Amino acid sequence: MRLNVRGLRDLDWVIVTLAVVIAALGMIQIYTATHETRWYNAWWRQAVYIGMGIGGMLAMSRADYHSLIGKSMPLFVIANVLLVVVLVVGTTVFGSRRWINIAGFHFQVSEFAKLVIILLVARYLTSTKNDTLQVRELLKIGGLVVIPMLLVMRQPDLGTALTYLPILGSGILLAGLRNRHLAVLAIAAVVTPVLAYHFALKPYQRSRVDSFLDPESDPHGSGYQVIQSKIAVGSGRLFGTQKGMQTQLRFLPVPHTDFIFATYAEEHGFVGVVVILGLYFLLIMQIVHNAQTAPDRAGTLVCMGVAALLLFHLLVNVGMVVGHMPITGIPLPLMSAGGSSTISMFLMLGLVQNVRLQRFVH
Amino acid sequence: MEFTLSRYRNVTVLVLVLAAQLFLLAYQIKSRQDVRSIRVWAVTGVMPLTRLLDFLHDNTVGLIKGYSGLMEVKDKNKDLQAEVAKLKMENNFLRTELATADRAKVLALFPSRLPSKSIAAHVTGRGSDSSKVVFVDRGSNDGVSKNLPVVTPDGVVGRITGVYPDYSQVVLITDINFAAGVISQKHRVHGTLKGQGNSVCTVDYIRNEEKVEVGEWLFTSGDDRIFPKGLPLGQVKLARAGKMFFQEVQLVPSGLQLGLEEVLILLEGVHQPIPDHAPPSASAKLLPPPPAEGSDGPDSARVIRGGVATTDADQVLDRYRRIGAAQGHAYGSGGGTPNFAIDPPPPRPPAAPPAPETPPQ
Amino acid sequence: MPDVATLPADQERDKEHEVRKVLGEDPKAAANRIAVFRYICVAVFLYLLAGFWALQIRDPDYYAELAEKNYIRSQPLPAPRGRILDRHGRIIVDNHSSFSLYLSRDNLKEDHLDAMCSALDLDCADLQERLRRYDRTRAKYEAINIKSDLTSAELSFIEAHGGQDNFPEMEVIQTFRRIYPRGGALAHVIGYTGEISEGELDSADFVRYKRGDIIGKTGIERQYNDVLMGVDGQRRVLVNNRNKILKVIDHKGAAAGRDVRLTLDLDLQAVAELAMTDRKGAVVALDPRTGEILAMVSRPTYDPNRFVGRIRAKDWSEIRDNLDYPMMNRAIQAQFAPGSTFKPIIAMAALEEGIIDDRTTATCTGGAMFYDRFFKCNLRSGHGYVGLNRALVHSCNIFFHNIGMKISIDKVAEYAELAGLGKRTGIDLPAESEGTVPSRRWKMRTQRQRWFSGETVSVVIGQGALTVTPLQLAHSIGGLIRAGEWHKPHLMLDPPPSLDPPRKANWSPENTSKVVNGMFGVVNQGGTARGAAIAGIEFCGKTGTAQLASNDLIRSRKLGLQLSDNAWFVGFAPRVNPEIVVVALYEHGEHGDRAAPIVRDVVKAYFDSKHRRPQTLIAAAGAAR
Amino acid sequence: MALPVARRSDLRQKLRPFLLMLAPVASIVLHIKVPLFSDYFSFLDPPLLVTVYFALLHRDAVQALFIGCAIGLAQDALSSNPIGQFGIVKTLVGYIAASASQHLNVENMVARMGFAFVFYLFHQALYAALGASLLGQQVSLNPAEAILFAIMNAAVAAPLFQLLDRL
Repeated sequence: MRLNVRGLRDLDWVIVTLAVVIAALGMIQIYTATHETRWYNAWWRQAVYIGMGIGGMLAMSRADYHSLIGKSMPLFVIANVLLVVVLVVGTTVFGSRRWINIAGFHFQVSEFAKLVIILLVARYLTSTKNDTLQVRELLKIGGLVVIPMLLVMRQPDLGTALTYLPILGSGILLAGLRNRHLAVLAIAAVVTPVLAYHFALKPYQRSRVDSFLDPESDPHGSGYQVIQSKIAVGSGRLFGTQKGMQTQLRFLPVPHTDFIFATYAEEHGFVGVVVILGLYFLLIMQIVHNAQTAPDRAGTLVCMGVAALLLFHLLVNVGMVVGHMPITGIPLPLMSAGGSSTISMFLMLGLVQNVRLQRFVH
Repeated sequence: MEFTLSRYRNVTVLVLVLAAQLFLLAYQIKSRQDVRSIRVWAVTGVMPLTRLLDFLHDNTVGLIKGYSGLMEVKDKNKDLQAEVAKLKMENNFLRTELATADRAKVLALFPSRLPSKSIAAHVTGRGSDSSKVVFVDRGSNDGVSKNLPVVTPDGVVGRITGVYPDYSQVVLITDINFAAGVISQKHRVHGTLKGQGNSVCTVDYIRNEEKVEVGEWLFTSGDDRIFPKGLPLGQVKLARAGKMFFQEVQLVPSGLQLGLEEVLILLEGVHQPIPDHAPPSASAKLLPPPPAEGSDGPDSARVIRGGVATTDADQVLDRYRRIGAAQGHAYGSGGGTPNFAIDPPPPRPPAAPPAPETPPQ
Repeated sequence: MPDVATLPADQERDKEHEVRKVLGEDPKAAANRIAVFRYICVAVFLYLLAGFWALQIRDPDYYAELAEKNYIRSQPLPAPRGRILDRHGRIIVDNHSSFSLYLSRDNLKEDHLDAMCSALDLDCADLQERLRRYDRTRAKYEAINIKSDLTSAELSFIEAHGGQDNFPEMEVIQTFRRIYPRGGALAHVIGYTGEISEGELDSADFVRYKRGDIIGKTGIERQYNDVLMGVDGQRRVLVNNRNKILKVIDHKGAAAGRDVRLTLDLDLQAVAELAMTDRKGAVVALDPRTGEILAMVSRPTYDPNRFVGRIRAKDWSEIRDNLDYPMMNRAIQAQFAPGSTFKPIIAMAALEEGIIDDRTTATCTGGAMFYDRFFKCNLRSGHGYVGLNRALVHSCNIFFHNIGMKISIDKVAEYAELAGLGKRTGIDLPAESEGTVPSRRWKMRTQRQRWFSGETVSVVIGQGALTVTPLQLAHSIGGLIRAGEWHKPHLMLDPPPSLDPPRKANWSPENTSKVVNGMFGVVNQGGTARGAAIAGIEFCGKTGTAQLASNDLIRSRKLGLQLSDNAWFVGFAPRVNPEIVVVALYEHGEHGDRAAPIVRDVVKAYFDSKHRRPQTLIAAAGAAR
Repeated sequence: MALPVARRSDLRQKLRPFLLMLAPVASIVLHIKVPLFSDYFSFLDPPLLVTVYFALLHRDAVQALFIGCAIGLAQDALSSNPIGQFGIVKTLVGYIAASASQHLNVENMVARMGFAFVFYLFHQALYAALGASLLGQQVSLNPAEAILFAIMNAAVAAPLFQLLDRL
């Protein structure tokens, strides 16, 4: 090991602090949101996950990301095999197979696959020759990322599958792209959703999109969650409400996972929202800062991948809470209850720490 | 240790300052509370400086005229101007009364209606946004309170909406938040004037069957309990039948036509003295209701008020009543056979007021 | 996670070298691309914050209201009820616009109430009590009506003080108010409107309506409520916390109710109204050829204008406790013995059954014994030697008592019921009475007694258990004079009602003309109503004087006017192919000839206005449209 | 990521407290007073011009945004709207103008007029957008009028900036 005690001191404590504060706020929110419901012990389990996550982060910071990138291809193969396994023997919850049960823990492979994809993208895009990506390289990396996406979509879990895209996107952004290719991609970005809507989406996914486009059209069906979420947020007003806790939460299905931010916004109001979004913003900015000061291009790619992933999660989850985004069922990193997403997020932050610590190696 | 915040000091400060102001805005909207302290500072800080500009303006004008340097004369002049303004107003008031009612009655009424107390004020500045708001140099120290009428001899200017120690904010008659009760000069038609945000005001709630003429003067009616009765508002510019029962009436406010410089704030209402008991709301003032319509003279008896509208049935009934009266026929009793085929004599005015045409729907 | 140390170090270093080299080529390009990401990041966060601003700051009320499990503030756009017109299109009932003040409670400041109350002449304690009550029962965002029918002065006050700096909780809503004819004219036919009651909400007639709707309570207003009532519109608006409308979410215009044209003729109606002034009773005029009601008056009356809006408790108790029952529509609800006006029907029955013919006579000496009881005739000196015609003209009871000796009560009942008595005529008005036609079955059912033949002798002169409503009488005589062809009486002209074909009895025209001629004589040949003759018009009729109690009883108990006889008159014109039948009931009018001038005036008005019609029609049509 | 700032050897970098205090107040006084003498001048927006002037002169974004903020809040206080609308807009104007001035030559008369022109439009648009989005105000923008007023303000800006330079 090249890293020693010095490493601890050189950790990016801003990231650690921000992540822990956000996670702690999330845990408190889980407690109040599930208080006196059947998920009443979720906060305690979340505390355990956070502890495990922090441990994982420290462990990850000690590895060398270069060696991880070097092993990214075998890891990628393993991840895809596991995703296939999930489809075969996974636990079904809410009509989708996402988890495999290992020693009593529900393990969501698709969450950890993000980590692998970050490494894979970093690996492929560091080895490009030119300042801009060639079509062949683009197709190659794109094709690779599409494999786990399709597997995850089969579960079906469109939201998580989509989170792989920003990783790829940030990589492509960093690697550079010709205008011509950019235009093609832009057209694809517009056309694909339309085609997907008509041919690839399952009816429940289609109705989610429908309800996103017009939530009031079906207030008791798919639009229900959007409306209830908006009501919860709106009744938070400037400083939040305590009364709402009793009245509104029961209208929100699973208030402690995907809609944790709605309950937070209700309870803490606009002020609380600004505070926590500020924390996330600083976290992302700090990760980007690490990307900029990374010792090499691979480090930059890893950090940017994490930042892009985090940003995408925020955009989709928080956007969903205020009705700006369709309900895709992706969690809010660090806040939503859930072992896999919490731990994998901390592991990714560990990767960022790793990149940072590599600066001091030479 | 490097940190994003310290590296991007400028952006951070910008974001903080913007966020602080957003919160300020949010607080005001949410709690419907005004941040009065900021306004008080700004008004008391800025408004005195406008005097400086006035001073410069007056002095330059004074130099051209051969500035005498006698401050007393100037003060005296100012007092006299206020007096002239007041007299002009009274004159105006009297003229309108004379135009409609008989002389003796007006003379008897006049003393009790005379504006008992007013205070001259100088317009020091207008609002900094596009709304129709001005500031005047009299405030709570001079006895000004919210909702007091602001007038010039030519007409109503506006109403006090914000009071600071030495200055007040006046919402002008043309502002969209302004409304006042009006009465027409010729037919004593009541309505409600509303500002439109531009140079004309509209008058609402005048029924299609009521008579308003273009060019006619409108006055405050006192119904709004803010403006005393009888202040000129302006001349009717347009009056035409509207779709749903009510006319479209537009008015050019007379109080603003000559530009704003000196105004009068009416500290006490004119149609009655201030009541002994304290006003119900600490900041707002409510005038007592204006005297009953009956005192307006014979004209008012002919005005048909809402609520006594009639239908054809009443007219037919009335027609047969007149036929009966004309032929000396008692309905349902014996005697000669009546002839209903002839038209009855027209009604005599005092006995039966003419029923209005039922408004078409 | 795989262990890092397992990788050979040199391989690792090669890779490291490679990647560093690539990045080193153009650090500036990478920096610029990272900057792009930063901007994206800022944009995303601003986008999210904007979402929260919109929900939590800009229009939180919207969501607070939704949070109370309710909707956005909705402003009712009341639909005007249809007008009610007479047959020539003249307006009987109209609307005029009125304004109501609503108080929105979610931004109400308690200390504003005093000032508002004093300015608007409201009872402040009462208002506060109402607010407290509403706070318990209604959602907070729901505005409550605190004053209706605002005067011009009140509107001025509200508008002038409605700004943000005064009392922004005040809200003015335009509504429509019914205008009914003054002085209670037509009140019973037209009825009045009011807020739907709990009982009505449960009834089948009003399933379409909801709490707070204004519905017709009686008369035409109730009968044709579905036609008259429009569909209220609604404007749902998003208002900010300053009560300012931010956005109109949807705007559904009100659909005005349909106008209703009645068969009533205001000319006749006016004359009938005037003729009944200061009298108790009813007048019904109808066209026997169609069953169209031309006039319908009931007295005493009430002013429906007092029911518009909220009726004062004092007014209501005054009307309710009045022993003269001003709310009762006597034309269809008063059930009295018809007296001699029943005689034409008996005459018709006797003729058709062959009990009497032209040769049948009786000798009237002012009274006679029937079934051990002395019956007086109306003329104490007696009518002498009378046939059918003279019996009708002078209303001789003895002649008819003789018929009563020969005819069975069930025959009487058969003819009376054929003529439309003893059952509802089916007029399009609510709460019509049935009247009574006695028969053996009827007596057994109601009194568990068998019929005494002596009672028939009373029934044939329209006394005894027999009761009719004025409308029934007009209907039955109207059919009789058309040789037994009864059209269902109705008030609706347009929209055209669906009418059953007339009921027919196929009586012989000869018999009919005998009765009609008798009735012609009543007016024109020195009969009981000779004062009511109209020059140039063949006006026919029959008087009736109905006892409310036995004359002996009156004399012995010295009862006052309240038991004095009811005066009836049923008249029609012209003699051949009659166009109009009028019945007047003049309660306590003492004698039938007191009711005759009422009918005379109405009939005269009918013919006078018929000749005037061409001009008035044009004028009326011009005024109505 | 801050780019290296090419500081010019300009003598006007130094702050003059007296001007800094006086000019904003004077601008506001002019803004609320001059239209009273004649409505013709109501298009003038001296507070905005002064904000832009200070931003261009000092090139320090933080300072400029605070000046803009102060002027804006004062304007808000004298309006009938909630406080903060002008403040936010002027803060942004100050910041952006100062940031832009670091890259451009701001001594040039034409450039200054250009700045005044652009920022007037920016100010109007942002003010309307803020009013519409945050306060739910009804906005009626007349582009032709706005451009005309922007030109007139730019025309006034040139001599005004010269005057302020000399003070």
